[in-house]
Amino acid sequence: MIGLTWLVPVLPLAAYIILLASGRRMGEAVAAGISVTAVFVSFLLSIGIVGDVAAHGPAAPTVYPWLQFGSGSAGTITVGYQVTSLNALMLLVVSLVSMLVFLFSRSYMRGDDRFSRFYQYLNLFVFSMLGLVVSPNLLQFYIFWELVGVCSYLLVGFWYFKPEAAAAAKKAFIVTRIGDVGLFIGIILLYLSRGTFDFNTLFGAASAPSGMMIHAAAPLAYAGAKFFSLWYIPFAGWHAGAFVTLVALLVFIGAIGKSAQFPLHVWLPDAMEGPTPVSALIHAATMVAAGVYLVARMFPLFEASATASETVAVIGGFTAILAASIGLTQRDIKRVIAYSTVSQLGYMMLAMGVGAYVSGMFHLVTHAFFKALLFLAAGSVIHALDTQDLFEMGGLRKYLPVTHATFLAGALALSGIPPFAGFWSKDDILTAAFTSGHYVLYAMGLIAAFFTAAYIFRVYFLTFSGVYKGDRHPHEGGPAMTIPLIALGVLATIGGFINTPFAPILGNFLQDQGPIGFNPPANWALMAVSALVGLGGIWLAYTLYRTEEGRAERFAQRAGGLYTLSFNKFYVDELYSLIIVLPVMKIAGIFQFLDRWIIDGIVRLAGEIGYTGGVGVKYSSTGQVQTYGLVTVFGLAVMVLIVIGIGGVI
Amino acid sequence: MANALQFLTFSDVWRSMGPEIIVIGGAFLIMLVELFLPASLKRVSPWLAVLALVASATVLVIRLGAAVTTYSTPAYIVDDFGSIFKLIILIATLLVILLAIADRSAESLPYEYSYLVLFATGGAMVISSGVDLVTLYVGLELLSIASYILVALYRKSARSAEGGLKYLIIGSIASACILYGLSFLYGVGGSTNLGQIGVNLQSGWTNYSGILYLSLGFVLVGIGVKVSVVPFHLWTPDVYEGAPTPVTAYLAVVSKAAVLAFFLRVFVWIYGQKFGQWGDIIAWLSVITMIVGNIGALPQRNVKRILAYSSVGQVGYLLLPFAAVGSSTLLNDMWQALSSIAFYLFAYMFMTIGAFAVLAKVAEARASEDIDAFAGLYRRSPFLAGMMALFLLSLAGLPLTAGFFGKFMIFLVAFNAGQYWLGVILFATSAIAFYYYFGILRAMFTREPAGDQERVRSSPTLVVVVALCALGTLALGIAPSPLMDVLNGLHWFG
Amino acid sequence: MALQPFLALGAILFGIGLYGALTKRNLIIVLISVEMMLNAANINLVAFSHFAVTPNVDGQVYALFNIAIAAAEVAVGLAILLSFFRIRNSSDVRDVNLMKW
Amino acid sequence: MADVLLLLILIPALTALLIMALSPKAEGMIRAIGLLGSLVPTAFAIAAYAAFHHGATALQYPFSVRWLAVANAFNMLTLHIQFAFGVDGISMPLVVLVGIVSTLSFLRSFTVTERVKSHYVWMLFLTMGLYGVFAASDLFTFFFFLESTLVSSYFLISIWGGERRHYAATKFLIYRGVASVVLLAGLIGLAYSFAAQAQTASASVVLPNAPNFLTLSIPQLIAEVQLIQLPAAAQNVLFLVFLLAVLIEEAFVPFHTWLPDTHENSDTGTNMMIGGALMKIGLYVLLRFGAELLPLGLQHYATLLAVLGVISILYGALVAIASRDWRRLIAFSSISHMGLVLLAIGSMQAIGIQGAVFMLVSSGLLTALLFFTVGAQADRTRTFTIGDLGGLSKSLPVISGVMLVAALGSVGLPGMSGFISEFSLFVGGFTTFPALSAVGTLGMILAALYLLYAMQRTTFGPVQTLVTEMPDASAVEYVPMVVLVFLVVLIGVYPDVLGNVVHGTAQAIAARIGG
Amino acid sequence: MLFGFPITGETVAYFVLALIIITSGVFLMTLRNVMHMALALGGVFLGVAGIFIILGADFVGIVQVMIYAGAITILMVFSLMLTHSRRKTDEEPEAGGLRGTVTFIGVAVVVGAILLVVRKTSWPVSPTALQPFHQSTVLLIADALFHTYTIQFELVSALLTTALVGAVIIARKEEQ
Repeated sequence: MIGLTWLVPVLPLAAYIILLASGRRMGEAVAAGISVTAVFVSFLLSIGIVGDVAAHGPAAPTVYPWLQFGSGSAGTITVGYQVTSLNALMLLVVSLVSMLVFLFSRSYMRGDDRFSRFYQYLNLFVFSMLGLVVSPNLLQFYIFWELVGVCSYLLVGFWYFKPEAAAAAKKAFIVTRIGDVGLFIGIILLYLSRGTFDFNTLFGAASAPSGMMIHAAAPLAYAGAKFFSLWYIPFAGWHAGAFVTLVALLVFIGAIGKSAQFPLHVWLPDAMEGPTPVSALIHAATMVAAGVYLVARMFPLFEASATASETVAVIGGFTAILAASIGLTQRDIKRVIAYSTVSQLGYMMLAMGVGAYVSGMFHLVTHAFFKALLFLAAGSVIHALDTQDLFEMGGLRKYLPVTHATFLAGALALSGIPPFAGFWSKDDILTAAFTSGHYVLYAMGLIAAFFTAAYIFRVYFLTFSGVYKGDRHPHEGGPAMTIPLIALGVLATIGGFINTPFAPILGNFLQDQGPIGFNPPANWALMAVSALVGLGGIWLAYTLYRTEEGRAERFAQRAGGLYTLSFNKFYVDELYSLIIVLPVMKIAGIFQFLDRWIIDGIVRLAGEIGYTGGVGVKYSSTGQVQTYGLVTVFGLAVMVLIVIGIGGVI
Repeated sequence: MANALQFLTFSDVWRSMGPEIIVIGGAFLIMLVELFLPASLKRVSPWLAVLALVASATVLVIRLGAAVTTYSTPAYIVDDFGSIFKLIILIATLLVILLAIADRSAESLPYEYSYLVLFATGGAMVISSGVDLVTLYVGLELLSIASYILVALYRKSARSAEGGLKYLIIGSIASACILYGLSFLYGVGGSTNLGQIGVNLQSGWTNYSGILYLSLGFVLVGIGVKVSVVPFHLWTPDVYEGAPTPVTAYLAVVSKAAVLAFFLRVFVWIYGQKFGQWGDIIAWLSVITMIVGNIGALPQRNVKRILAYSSVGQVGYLLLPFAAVGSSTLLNDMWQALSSIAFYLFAYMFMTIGAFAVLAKVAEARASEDIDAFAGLYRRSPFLAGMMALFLLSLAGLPLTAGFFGKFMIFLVAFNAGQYWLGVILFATSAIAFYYYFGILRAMFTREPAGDQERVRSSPTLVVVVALCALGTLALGIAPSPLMDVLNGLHWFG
Repeated sequence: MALQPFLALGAILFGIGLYGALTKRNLIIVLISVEMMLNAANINLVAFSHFAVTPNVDGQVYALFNIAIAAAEVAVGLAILLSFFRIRNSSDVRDVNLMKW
Repeated sequence: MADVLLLLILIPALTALLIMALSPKAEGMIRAIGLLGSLVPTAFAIAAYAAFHHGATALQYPFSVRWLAVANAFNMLTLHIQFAFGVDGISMPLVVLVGIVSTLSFLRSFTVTERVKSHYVWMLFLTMGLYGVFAASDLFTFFFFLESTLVSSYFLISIWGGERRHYAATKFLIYRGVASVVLLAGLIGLAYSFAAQAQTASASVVLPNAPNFLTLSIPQLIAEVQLIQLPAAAQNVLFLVFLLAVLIEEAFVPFHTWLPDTHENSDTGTNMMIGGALMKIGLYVLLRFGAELLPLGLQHYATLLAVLGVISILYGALVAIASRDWRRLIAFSSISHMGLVLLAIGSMQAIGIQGAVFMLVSSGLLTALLFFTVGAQADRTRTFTIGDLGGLSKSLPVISGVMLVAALGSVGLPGMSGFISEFSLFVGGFTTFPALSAVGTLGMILAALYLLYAMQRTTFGPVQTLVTEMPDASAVEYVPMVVLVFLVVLIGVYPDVLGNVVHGTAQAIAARIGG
Repeated sequence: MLFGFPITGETVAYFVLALIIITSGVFLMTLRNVMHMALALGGVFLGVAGIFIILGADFVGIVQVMIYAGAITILMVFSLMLTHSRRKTDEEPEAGGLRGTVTFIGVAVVVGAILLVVRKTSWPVSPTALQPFHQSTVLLIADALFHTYTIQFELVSALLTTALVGAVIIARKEEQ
């Protein structure tokens, strides 16, 4: 099966090309059919690959030369694919969630003008995501990394005629681009110091992932370091550790952008302007998790730099609590879930930062399930009600029973209530933070967990309990929608059992080549605490939204400034537009002014001076021959003085 | 008489002055014939002039490269320097006469021009070969006086008369300056013969350097006026504008070439010994001439004035090689400078006369010399527009045209002499010149003709003139080697 | 006598002629002034012929040529002047101003 | 096959002459012949590209005839001027680029209705000039073709341009005119310095067979540069001269103001030619003459190059943000992109130089594509002003889709040619100038900012244009879009298609400048 | 001694003639009456002729008298009267004001420079200087003209013809 890995991304690509070629003529059913089938086969292959890896361990990368620019292996860039346990897991998750979302979209997007185009983009996205996962080297990884970004851009802006969607797409692209540039620089620096892009070579043999080759790499192999100049910063003279930290941080900037971590988290909530299946697939389950996957893939690098790891953990923890606190007050159902995503990604980063490699990946998997579920359920609600405002919903339990049930499962998983999937993974992370001595981070994670439960049950109560406030007749969206919901609901419920402290199946699978990172021991007390915190959150939501009308409002009033801050997302967007966007625009304006009036002005002035000189010459020709003679006489006088000067007379 | 042993035989004179004799004799002959011709037959006289020029040129070419001949004392020398200038003068005169024949506009030139031009050309040729102060001066005056008349030849035109007057006044002041300067040269050199003066001055420079420099200054200014070197150029646009267009072409090419020959002859033979001391003057004159000439053309709307300023600029280019080689001790460098000047003169002749020819036709059709008269010429006469484009591109110095190689050679001289800054100025001013040359091109090709769209019909003669000039421009641009080889093989002063 | 007084006389005459040529308004006087400049040159030539390093007659001959040429120049000048006068009815040098700029 | 380069020059020229002979009324015929006259050389160019011998370092497809000799041009040496062609790994891709861009421009020119005949004649001459510039293997031949591009583009701008076309054309003319004379001075200086050095060198035993003439032939100079080294001082001066010419020619800050004006006031076909091919000449010169013949000069001024490059990257990007006209935006975007190339050449690395060639090709294709799509939409909406556009995706899905592809390609999206170019450039840049390059990467972000902002305003959002119902791309319009997108993607997906040809030469150059 | 020169007939004659020439020249520049101008013009030309004669150039002196003082002066006077403008432009102030001053300065610099150079140059005192020609110069001149200067002589004839014919062409009235 591993030999067929290339087929996994290629199938969606083939579907993409078929859809692209056939244009709008293709019927909805056919388009969806082709796409779902392609991803389904990919999914089946992924299962086989996981089986293979579990059975025989990872395979050596298969590569082909792609671009030659120098001699030897350092001068050749290759492309290919590689399967490790991490890859295989990601393949499985991605293809599974994709398949379900594809199915869901069949109903959700029914009747859209550009139905086939939608599937086209989705296929392209899945191709890119799978390609990213199987990349054997950093450059190829980066290529697909950017491609998923573009797909995200296209899909967020799918309803391009909505100005909000267009703006959100642009914002998503540009903000992640900032992160990408960091990653880009990081990759180049890594290449320059190590002479390769291959993950295997970068970190030594795949079998010894924790032996940090980077440490041994000092002094860095800087090919062109002999040219010293004012602008040249001699990295070669740096302590290798500082260099490693720099590179790791640059790589992490990429992850921050893609995984919407603070301070680049602002794009993700806006990205909810895209169709809901997109949010479920890209902005919850897969693409945004790529940042975490990147950190996991580059884990040895981060391990090598304590500073970088700490940064990752702190950013993750801070993002988790920040996003969760914003999620508490949002009115838009998708935005709440989006902030939840940001927050959960923060957890994963926190895990990676404290060294809990397995925990992070575990949470990535469970999160993919329950977050995709929540989004799809939200999609089902939106599909039924045609509104996203929580306060226009209510009482949907009886109209949308399947959605209600699955949403509840997802909410419980998210809140970390045992035995739902989220409980196990989140607890793992909190335990890791606590055991590794990051008490502050642990506390932050705990508070975030409390908020998490509160906001998701706020959503739950406002949506499904009480009475329906609208005037439509909501109903389920048919089997294409319910089947994925049920499937994900099941996964969200039982998915956590792949890595319980009693049976760390996933942990073993991921560490089949030896231990990676830090595996927290089971801690019953902490488990209980986190479960309780989750329940506390639910209780809070219940108290505020179920017990008494208007209690929530009063509570908000009492919270005063805090509520406003949270409701306005801590004004981060406003801050950015004030300190970044506005200045850039202003500077651009100033530069344009400079360009037009100063630089071009000087040019035109020079031209004018020449022309004016010409006008001077023109009017020196007065038409009076005696004036000409007079000028001649003065010329003669000067000439005579000069020549007799030369002659030595004066 | 004791010393009257040296008798002139006609064959002596013929051997040394054959071409001149044909030209001047032809002029006399045409004058006589013209007197007796009925009005209807007067139009053959220009063709007779053409005949004389062709004959003269034939004789000249046949003798080209023969051993140097000097005549009596010697006052006259037939060397390659003179011959090459004479060749330029003859070809240019030929083209000008053809142009005059073609230019049968309302205020046409009286047929007397055919021998007047020949007289002037005779003077110009004498200048090229004269090695005696008297010869040179007489030749110069012959050229000048005939030119004054030619400029004023449109008798009904106030502009023509005014041009003649201006040219006469400023020209005679210049002549007086030259003469005054030459009188000192005679006084110190003790002879009117350049060779003798040169010999006498071997020692004279130490005693009489003040006087010699004084004469240098006066002669330089006089010549500066005649070839319109800045700041002595002010008359140029006025006179060019007032003169009949063929005469303008004549002034721009023949007159300049001849006076340049005068300049080179006198300055190489006499003042050349001390060139290192005063060469910078030429360099500076060349520089300001290039700059002012090219800048002056920028705001002009009258195409004739544009071409006048352009020709001022070209004079700067022509002076440049001479200025550049000053510091060189290699005789070869001097020859290279001379051949580059000669090459540029050839190029300049073709493109300038060609441009004036087209201008004459266009101005006649529109009764205006304004740049607007050229609007949409590509539609009214694709032939003229295309040819004019060629001449202008050549003047601007774009490759595949004679002008480019001309400038290229000059640049090589400057470069070879290490005078990079002169090369820089040459190129910088060429770039400025793009503006006005392309202004005319733009008018011809991008604008639509104003008013009537009638096609401009060119007479066969005009077509011949323009085609000859175009041919020359292109030939020198595409295959400059033959001419260059000829120039490189010359012995110049023998 | 010596050479210098004659050269000085020539210089002064040249200057007077030049001044006249550039300031007089009557075109004929302008022409006359130019003739005076030529005369100045002739004085030089003849003086040099008399006093020079090797006195010879060449200067005198040169002067004779100049006189002839000057006469021709005057003739042509007057002819053009007449033509101009006929058209413009003026012999003022400042009216020679149709063409400028 | 050997004289294929000569054919590239001759076919357009002869076609132009043929068209001149046709009646201006036979527009269909003129268009067909014109297209053919550009298509056939393109086919030849592609064939030559396919048959290009990858490993060889010598110039390929050499052709040369002696044009003339100038005796005593320097120190009694004779100057030999040749009419010579030959391509190496740097110029071969650019020759093909000229072919492709010109053919597509000719297709685009089908929409020109005014003075069709002259248009095609000038376009053909421009095509010839561009082929000649990149195929020339003699400095003089090169210069000749350079000047011919100047004249033909001048007329193309001046006749078929927009509102301020005369102003723009004159500006174009003066700037590039100055650049070309500076270049000529540099070229002559180069030949002289080599001859002088060869004379001295042959006096000792270093160079036993120094030519007894002055040569302007590039292969000869390259052969000489491997044997003798010009003194550093001479190299520095000459390099500065070249650099000045390049800065003007390639519109680097602060000599750039002519480019936006030119693009803003030219018609789309001309813009494709100028942006797609003409604007590559300057950097080609820098690679060819600066890097290849003046290695010490390049080393000496490498930092200057990098600084100038970064300035152009940032400046161009910032001004592009504030640009309100699509064509100005593309112009500034191209200034910004060319800054990258300058930075990479300054890096003196093989990968940087290879990336430079990649970027030249890539930005040629993408600029042409951008101009084409922007022009296609403007045909319909009658405006280039970004603020007046909106929601084009609705009525022009194909055109706006391709426009988006072009924009994303320019942003440097992987899978398209821009990425691999930027990547190679930056690998080179970071090797030598990490800090400067880091500053330069800001350009990547800014590029995303201005291009996506403009895209958002143009194709997304509610429909704002006055005309709402418009026909989407016609069959003729499909061809350029498909071809360009295909090539951009081809290079992006399989860069070795270009890299194979480039990398031998790039390495040879880098080896000479010590990278 | 007169200004540093021994008083001989020649010296006196020189100073008298110089006085006449310069005075006449200055008058010519300032006078307005045509007859006075003619007189001044004649003074200049005759003075110059006198100078020639002092210098031993008797033939040149005679020619000067005949051509300049005679022919040209008369021609000028006639022309002056012929073209006498009825517009009285001649009555306006002429060389006055700035223009005259500026011109004067320019000319003065030139003349001053010439005088300076002449003064500073140490001229040879040739023993034969005072009386170089023991007979009339006519023969010498004739000899030179017809042997040394034949070509120039012929050329001058062409020049005179040109001038003659040209003057006629330009100045003749339109015949139709």
